[in-house]
Amino acid sequence: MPKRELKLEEKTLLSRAAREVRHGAFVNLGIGLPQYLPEYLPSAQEVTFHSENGFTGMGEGNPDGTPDSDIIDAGGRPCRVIKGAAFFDSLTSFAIVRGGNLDLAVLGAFEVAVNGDLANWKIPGKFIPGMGGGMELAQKANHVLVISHHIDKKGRGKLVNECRLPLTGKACVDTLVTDRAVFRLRNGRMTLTCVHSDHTPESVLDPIDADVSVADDLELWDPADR
Amino acid sequence: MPKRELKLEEKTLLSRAAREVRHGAFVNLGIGLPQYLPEYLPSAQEVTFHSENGFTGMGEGNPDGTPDSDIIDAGGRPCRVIKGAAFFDSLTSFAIVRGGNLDLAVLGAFEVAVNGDLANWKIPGKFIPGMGGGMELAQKANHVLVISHHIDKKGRGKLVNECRLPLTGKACVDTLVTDRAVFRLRNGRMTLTCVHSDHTPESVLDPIDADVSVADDLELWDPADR
Amino acid sequence: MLDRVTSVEHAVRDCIRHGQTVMVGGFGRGGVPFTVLDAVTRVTDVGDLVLIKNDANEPGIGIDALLKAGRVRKLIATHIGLNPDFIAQMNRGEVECEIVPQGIFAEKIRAGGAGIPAILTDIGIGTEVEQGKRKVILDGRAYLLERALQGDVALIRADVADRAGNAWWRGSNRNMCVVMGTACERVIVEAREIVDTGAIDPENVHLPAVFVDYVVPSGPLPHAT
Amino acid sequence: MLDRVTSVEHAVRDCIRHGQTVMVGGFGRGGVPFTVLDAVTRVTDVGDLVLIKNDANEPGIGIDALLKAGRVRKLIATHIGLNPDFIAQMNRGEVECEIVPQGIFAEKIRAGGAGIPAILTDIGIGTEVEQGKRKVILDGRAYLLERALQGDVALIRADVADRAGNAWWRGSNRNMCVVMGTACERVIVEAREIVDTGAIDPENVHLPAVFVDYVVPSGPLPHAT
Repeated sequence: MPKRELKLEEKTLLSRAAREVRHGAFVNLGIGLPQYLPEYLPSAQEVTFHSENGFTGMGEGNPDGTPDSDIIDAGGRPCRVIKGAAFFDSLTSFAIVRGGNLDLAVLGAFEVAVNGDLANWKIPGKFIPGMGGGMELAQKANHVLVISHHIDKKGRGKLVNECRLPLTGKACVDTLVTDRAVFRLRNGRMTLTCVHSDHTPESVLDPIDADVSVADDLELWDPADR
Repeated sequence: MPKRELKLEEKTLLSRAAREVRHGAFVNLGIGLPQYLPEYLPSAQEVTFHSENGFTGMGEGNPDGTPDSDIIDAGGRPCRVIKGAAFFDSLTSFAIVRGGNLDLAVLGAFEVAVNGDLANWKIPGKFIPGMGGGMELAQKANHVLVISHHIDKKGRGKLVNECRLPLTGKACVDTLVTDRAVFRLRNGRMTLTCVHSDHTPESVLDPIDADVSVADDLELWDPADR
Repeated sequence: MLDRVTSVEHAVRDCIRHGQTVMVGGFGRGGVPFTVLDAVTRVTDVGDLVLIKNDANEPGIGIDALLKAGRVRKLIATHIGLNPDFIAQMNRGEVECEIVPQGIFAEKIRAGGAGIPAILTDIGIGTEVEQGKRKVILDGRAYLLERALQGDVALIRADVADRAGNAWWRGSNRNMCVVMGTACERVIVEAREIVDTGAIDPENVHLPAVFVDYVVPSGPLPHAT
Repeated sequence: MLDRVTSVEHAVRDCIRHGQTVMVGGFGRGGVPFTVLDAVTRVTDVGDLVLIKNDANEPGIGIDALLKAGRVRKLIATHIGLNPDFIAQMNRGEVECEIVPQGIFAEKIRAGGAGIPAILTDIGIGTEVEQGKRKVILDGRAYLLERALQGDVALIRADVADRAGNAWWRGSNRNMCVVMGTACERVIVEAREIVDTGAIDPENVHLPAVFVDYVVPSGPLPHAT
């Protein structure tokens, strides 16, 4: 897995995202920030990671430092597997996803719309890598958790009224965790359900251009609770 | 594999049918007479048998006589596997058949019609076992060889103008070998192409109620050539 | 990974309910979950079941007890020739039976497990199999639209399972077991041998633990009747 | 069983023709038939190829040489992000590229191998993936009809193959290799290790010999560029 020094807000959103992962879950981690999630999970929690190129039971990089080029993650980086892992082919890998056996996909996003639409695979004219397994993960994981900076480098909020970029999936995002807040799809609309304790509903909602309702049971979460 | 004493005419038709099997072929043998075919093949010939319940490389019953109940043929009888065998599940087994990788299916028949239709799975009101894998084998093996007594116990020919029984497959029989002759589907019609040397075109065609043409290049075959 | 080993009684009581659709592995005797079926018969009284199984077993073994007890509403199978008692029940109109070509039977279950709502096929075209089925024209040819099959519970017998649920089959026992394990909400694997998690080489796992809910030990196999 | 081991040059000369559709295994570097691809580049001059491959490799390895030499008319893939040279070629209009969601890519190939002309799926519904695709309504919901993919030749890299063609993959190398091996008229398996026929336990064979035409030895893998 990739190793770079994370920014404080990234650590915050990963800490909060980790609370969304259930004991015993089978989880797929998208490329990028989601790949840092495992180290934020309580060690007592049993979570099994699915790698869409063909296995369940992905673990951290080789402990003795020798990369095993026969065991790579979906981003092409050598990793290792835990006891109880199973290797399979791409068919079984996506049968797991489409068949309803993947409990959670943790994905990045370019845009999340208030109706749960997700755009994360293509920026026409600029970035055309192909969706890989992203559409299946977005459409078919039992829960889709998007983790993202609240505001992008140009100061725009990731949560929007309508995606302008090509969609990965329609109405597929269940939960969006940013460095400032948590939004959940309730009655088909993204709803602010939790604000991190160093923020307020105003500091969460003011910088984003999206019509989000605020939950009656709005929670406060303290990043120090990690 | 089952062992009973074969009748002379059964030995004859098996000897002739064996000549239809190509070197290197992957072959499925239906239940009944087809299962006796292997002992009629020249020992130098490489033929690999497919068992639709899940393997390629079926061999004769256990040589030391101990049945291995974990290795059974599609009829439920213990058998063994040769070196190079592969076990798989029912999906792969029929992917081999439908995908065009089974060179030959050797099947029994209730009726074969002159257009190549085959009926071999159901006699309404009397015999309703289910078609098992029979339809896939009949429709999708690259070559379908039916072996059958020329005349049934009631004196009726197996080759008919039109099947009265429910079909297993339409226009699927390439070759019919009986104890008297060989018929091949040519231009969509079953054509008498070979007569066994103890028979004549008349003794082949007179007892059957089917409009069969006789090939210009009609061959004679001597059962002693086995 | 979670430890999924439990008693057959607990697994059966926790998973099986009246009126459910239950997939049962096996082809002939290979892969038939005799121990779990015995528990379903013995420790539950669920009925009105739809069973999906390659064949009807032979009289006296496998699903025959459930069939004889009238606890099965419908059997979907490919071949029932080895159970004349069931054929007689069917002919008396006591139980419904739907016969599907074997490879398509497997594919319908795979589709159910792989999240594919339907496939097209020409198997059965021109035979009574096409009766009542929707056709789709592709390049001028008609194909049958075969719908996916899914189940509430899958009951399958493996030869080796680890405690997490990864399973491996010997010889020709795999047949419909693996694909049924992918196509049901709950999956009970009975195994001749239960080993520590990780003891099966990950490359050789036939059914990954992600599909499995419970692992239970197999009892002795029934003798031929 | 027949001995299917030969030289890579012979296998490639015997199987690959101008204008063919060629499936190439691999995901990233795992399972990519580097030795066979090198031989296609070096000992043949076939062009106008349609390649079906999960990704476009990285510049300098795998299919990149064939792409750069203009011998590929079209690539069907799921992800091309690691080969900016190919993206540039595509943007210059020199080569066609069709992008398919990864699981559906695998399913289309499986359908081709399993004699299934098409499947229905909701993957891509509501996205640009649905453009130009036929829809079929089932229970009031629209699904995309995805056609099978077949190839003339499959080129795949296994870790172990026996002389008859039975093959086994280590770790995450299996990816698209096995399914591609089922979906093509001719199949060349290159293997790190070639063993005597029967040396792989029959239960652990990933791709049975019935699908395979030639087995050739893998050379050393390319270094990262």
